[in-house]
Amino acid sequence: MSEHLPKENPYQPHLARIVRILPQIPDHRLFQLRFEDQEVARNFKHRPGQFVELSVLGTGEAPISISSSPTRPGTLELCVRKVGRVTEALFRLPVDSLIGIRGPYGNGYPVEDMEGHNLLLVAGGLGMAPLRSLLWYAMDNRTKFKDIILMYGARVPADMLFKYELLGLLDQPDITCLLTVDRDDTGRWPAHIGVVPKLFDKVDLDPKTTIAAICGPPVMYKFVLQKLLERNFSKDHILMSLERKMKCGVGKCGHCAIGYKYTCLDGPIFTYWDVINLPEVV
Amino acid sequence: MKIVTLHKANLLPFLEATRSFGELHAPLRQGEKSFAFRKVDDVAEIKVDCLRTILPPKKYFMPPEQTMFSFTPEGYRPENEEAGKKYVLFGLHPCDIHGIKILDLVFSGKYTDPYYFERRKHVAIIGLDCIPDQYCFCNSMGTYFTEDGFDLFLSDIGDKYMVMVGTSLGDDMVNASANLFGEVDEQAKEEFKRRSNARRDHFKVEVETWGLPEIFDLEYESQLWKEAGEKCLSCGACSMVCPTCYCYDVLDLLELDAQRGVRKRRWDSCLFKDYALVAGGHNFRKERSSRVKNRFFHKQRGFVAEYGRPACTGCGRCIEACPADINIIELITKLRSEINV
Amino acid sequence: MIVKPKIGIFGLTGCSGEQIVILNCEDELLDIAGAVDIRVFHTATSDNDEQGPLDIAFVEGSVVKPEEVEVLKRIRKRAKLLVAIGTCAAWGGIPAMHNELSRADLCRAVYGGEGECFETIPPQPLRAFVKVDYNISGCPMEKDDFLRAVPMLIHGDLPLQPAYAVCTECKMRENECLLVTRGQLCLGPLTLAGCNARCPSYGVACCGCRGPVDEANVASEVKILQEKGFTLADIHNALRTFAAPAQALEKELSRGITG
Amino acid sequence: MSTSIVIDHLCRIEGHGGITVEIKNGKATRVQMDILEGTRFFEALLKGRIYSEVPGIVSRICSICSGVHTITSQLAVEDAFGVQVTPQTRLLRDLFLQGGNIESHALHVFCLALPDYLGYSGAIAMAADHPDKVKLGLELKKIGNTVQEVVGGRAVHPVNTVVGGFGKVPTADELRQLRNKLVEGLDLAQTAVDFVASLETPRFTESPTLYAALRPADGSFSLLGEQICLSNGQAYPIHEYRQVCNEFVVPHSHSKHSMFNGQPFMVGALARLMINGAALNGLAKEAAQRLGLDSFTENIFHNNTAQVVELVYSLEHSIQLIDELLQAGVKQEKPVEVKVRAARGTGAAEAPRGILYHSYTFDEQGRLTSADVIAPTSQNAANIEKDMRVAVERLAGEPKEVLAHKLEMVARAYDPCLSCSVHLVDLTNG
Ligand SMILES: Cc1cc2nc3c(=O)[nH]c(=O)nc-3n(C[C@H](O)[C@H](O)[C@H](O)COP(=O)(O)OP(=O)(O)OC[C@H]3O[C@@H](n4cnc5c(N)ncnc54)[C@H](O)[C@@H]3O)c2cc1C
Ligand code: SF4
Ligand code: SF4
Ligand code: SF4
Repeated sequence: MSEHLPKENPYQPHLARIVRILPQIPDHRLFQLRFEDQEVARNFKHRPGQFVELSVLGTGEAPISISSSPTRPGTLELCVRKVGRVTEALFRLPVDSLIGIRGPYGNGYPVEDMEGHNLLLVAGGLGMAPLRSLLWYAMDNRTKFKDIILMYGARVPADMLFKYELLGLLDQPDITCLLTVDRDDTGRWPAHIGVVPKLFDKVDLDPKTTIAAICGPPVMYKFVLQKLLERNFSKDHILMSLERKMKCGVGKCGHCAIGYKYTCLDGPIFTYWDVINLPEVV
Repeated sequence: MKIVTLHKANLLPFLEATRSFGELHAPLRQGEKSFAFRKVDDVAEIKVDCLRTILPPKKYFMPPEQTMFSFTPEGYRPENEEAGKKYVLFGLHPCDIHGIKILDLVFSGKYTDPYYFERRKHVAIIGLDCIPDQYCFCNSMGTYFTEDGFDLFLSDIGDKYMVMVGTSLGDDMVNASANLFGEVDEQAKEEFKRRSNARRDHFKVEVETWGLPEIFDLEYESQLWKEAGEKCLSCGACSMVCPTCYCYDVLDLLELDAQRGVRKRRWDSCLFKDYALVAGGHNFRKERSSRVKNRFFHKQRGFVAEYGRPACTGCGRCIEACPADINIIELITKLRSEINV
Repeated sequence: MIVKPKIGIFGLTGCSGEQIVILNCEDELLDIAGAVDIRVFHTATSDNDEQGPLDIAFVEGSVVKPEEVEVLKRIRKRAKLLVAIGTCAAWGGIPAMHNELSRADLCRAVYGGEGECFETIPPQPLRAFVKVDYNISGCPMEKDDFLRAVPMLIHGDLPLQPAYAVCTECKMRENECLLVTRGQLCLGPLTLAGCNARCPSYGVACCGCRGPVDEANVASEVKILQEKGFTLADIHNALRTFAAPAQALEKELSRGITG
Repeated sequence: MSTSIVIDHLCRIEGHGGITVEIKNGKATRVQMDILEGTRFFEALLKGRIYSEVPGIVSRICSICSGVHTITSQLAVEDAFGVQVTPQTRLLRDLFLQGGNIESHALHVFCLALPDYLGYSGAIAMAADHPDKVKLGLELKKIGNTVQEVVGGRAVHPVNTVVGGFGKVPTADELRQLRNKLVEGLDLAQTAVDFVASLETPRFTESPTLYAALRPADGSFSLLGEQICLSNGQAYPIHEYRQVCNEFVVPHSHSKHSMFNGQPFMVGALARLMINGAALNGLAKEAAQRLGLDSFTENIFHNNTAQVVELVYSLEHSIQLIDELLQAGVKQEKPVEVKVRAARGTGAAEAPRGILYHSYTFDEQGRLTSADVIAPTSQNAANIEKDMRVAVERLAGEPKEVLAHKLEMVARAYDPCLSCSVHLVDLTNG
């Protein structure tokens, strides 16, 4: 039977082992994965902003952004929030379990075009997952970029993803790391308090030489976009990551089509110009 | 293109002979007033004058439900039911051939769909021309004739068919029954031309497609969508019967041991409530009207931007199948007239 | 790694259809019994555990007696997951067809004066009294639905359910449309799929035995049927047969009473 | 000294019921089979319905008997409107009823009753030690269900049998495949006969019993018939069914009880054999002889044995029916058209557990104005109590648990179907 199918089956998940599970915040975990097949591991090359389709055997698939940077190969890291069938099933699995991974899919960030620019990364909540890949990519290729500014917000300190990793960047000279919480319920929060858009008051941005990559919940988009447009950012210099229902990841199943774009092929990273031309966005 | 003729009396013997190229399927009677492509046991049962089958031939390349993988705790193994099985499909009208050409576009590209093409390459296609009815608008969609996408194509020229040979497989089929075919003579040529011209006059409806993508953009908020949304039952009939609707859903099914199972895909429709529903309860197309709109928008506007042609063949199936009388011809016409006002 | 879940199969008031469907899994019954630990199944065994905790309780039938409310609440307490099986449990079913009529009158009509000794309440689906985690509807539930749901539940997932109507499956089976082509009163457009369009595949109109699909567009269907010449009374009778307490239908049906 | 036995929940029967017995000095002062199934007022729900909807609703009275309820209902409707169905429809209906009989008997004998004989709590527990027996029962049951599926479109609550005929007539191919299965089934049934012949039938309830069953005009053994025959020699046409079963309400039960001239009577497989057994032939006749049912018995435990004989009969007869259908050539007939009128109609058929009556009246638009359904279990209820009384008196010395268990066995021997008996009662032009 199966011999009739070509070797290249884009739907075929490859087995990957969960090597570590790092609980992040409630209902969010970072999964470190390693492919079982060495060759698959060697051939797996991704760009920041791309995603994979993750399968829990017997439950189904879900698209998840890659959180690790291609500059740090070895394990593939996925930061997952438990929200439904597949993610719940994933959370039931102990370390050492096998899951299925296929990909990477999507366009990812246009990192080559971003070189030579200042980078402004703005994240809210789980939006940090794809941006983390871009962050470490840029940090590991530090000379290719000018200034790097990260703005990331969470509701309270306990809700901040990758908290210790990011707190470690606070006093780094080669990045402006602005972390904020809506509310400090610990009394020991070392960084800013307030919503993400307020962080714009803390920095000077040159719209001509800066590319902004933003990822977060819809409300955040609204206010951050306002700030950027106020500062005369070109719509092509604002990159957004869109989320849509997806079944195949390879442009066939139709679910992620918005207007005349497929989120999985043409996205998930879109310029703001693309986005305003698509109907039904956010 | 190689062109020969086939006497009408020789059609059934010829079809009988094509069985050596694969299992013969053609339109047969289904129910009291309908037709369906099905396996032919007796060629005499073939409904040569069938205009529209309930389902288009897409079911041969992309069955309503299909197993993609089987899995065990050790991993996934691709499956392809019926892989390698050969079919000869007779009686496809030009719109249906265009439907297949559109699906070919979708399932190729950056990622090739192995399931679709595995089946696709094992199906021989024998096309047949037709006389349109009140639901046909293929003339407006540019799909009322086709010069490729078939192995053989038969056009009625009175007591004979003019037979276009589209592929080397088609040629093999002709050669295998060489005694049944004849040369194209002057009279045949004349008759073919006469009928081609006459066929145009049979169209009862016309949809003006000029500037349609722009009109769709301009009329994105039209009240017409709202009205259609109130009528639509989300029954999915339109998508199922559409030759170019290709959306599918994926599901994993388990055996009783809760370890082994299969991954299947199943036809889906953008008219369903959960089509754009994501975890956490956000629905990108919550209103039914936005779903009806999306279906037409994607076909007439989105697909054009992506593939350079609309994903509609004008076959009229969705109009005939819709219990709520939602009619694409009417909608487009009204959208246009709104613009004229 | 997978521990056998403890399950119970219960019946409230109904025709026992779902329990019979389970017993009709002739090829799978012994495998099911191997995959799960059946603690309660009165119709099949006299060795029943009436107290202990359960992982999954499958409950058939609608609630028509005050005692059944208590029975149901006790089942809910002992079960991690409660799965309503069959249309009676999921939607109220046939018994709930005429909940607008008084029970006392019905009782007198059927039992005469002596009938008054029986306590009955208007039949309701399980969710009227307890939290229901999942519904497998159908009158009776489809064997395949059940056999598909059980391993998913064992696996720890809630089963998958179609979110579309019978018409979708009917079209997949390429049936001639009874509503459009033959003008019959077919409830396919309103009814939750999963039966593979069983009735229309036999040329018989769908009578809605699986209950309404989410977002059923009842108003549009009623209008279509009226245009085809069916009276509102007949349309309402058809609608109320299996799932009268369902919100979407209740709304339409009450329209019938008032005017 | 007085004892009382209360069994709250009778197991391994269809539906909810209990038994209450009070014994004083070795005499039963109270014996009640309590049928506690919730009431659904079926007849009341039918009022105003168009005739074509009625069979689908009454089917829901009971799942195991859903096939026979549907057919009986259709017979009653057709009787009212004077509809004559085609010979092919008659054969297919007979075949369909045989399927139900096979399914129900196999379930009852192997999964519900046999565990009593072999000392298990149920079929699944029994399967651990006697997998072959349970599998044999399940195989037979499946064949019965396959018949119901192929002919009726669904094993429970059929969809394909409609007033006037069938939605879609099974194809000759489908019937041929079905025939092959039935032939296999007949072999299995022989094994079942051998096995049941080796079991000892308890006798503690043996007592004078009146039987009732339908009989067709041609005198053959059948699940259909025009006459209600009693073992005392009396007979009534089916539309006079009220002469045989006078239903009355009993306070302890949601089921009504039936008596014939104040006397309890029994319906079911055993009654059919006692009344029509002489008409059996072929393998079924041999089976009856082997199992000692070729002579008169008044031991209700023989109902289990009688069901095994009927398994053989139903399989054999189904094969004959298919042969007849194939010989005549299967035609895709549409259901016969119905012309409605104001009328009353009655239908009767032998359900696996005894005679089932449906009787309706319709107005001139074909809407139901009244309905009466009498299910076998309500006919048997009085007889079950009679047998329990006998049992209590004979087994007076036994420990309470043993007695309780034996009483349950008595109830189970009738293969009672409690959903059926509690559809309840007639709605007289209310
Ligand atoms: C490009 C992309 C990147 C993403 N990256 C991440 C990430 O890094 N971390 C993370 O936790 N989540 C991410 N998501 C969201 C994640 O895919 C959904 O939360 C997930 O699919 C929910 O699946 P479920 O089975 O647990 O939930 P259910 O609600 O039970 O979903 C059932 C099915 O619906 C589909 N579905 C539901 N919600 C979504 C959704 N939001 N997007 C796409 N398909 C959906 C899936 O196919 C899923 O199998 C991403 C989504 C997209 C499209
Ligand atoms: S066929 Fe008509 S009613 Fe059904 S989903 Fe399509 S547009 Fe809506
Ligand atoms: S026959 Fe009924 S279920 Fe089938 S498509 Fe038509 S309306 Fe829908
Ligand atoms: S078609 Fe309708 S009535 Fe028939 S089984 Fe399906 S849901 Fe029930």
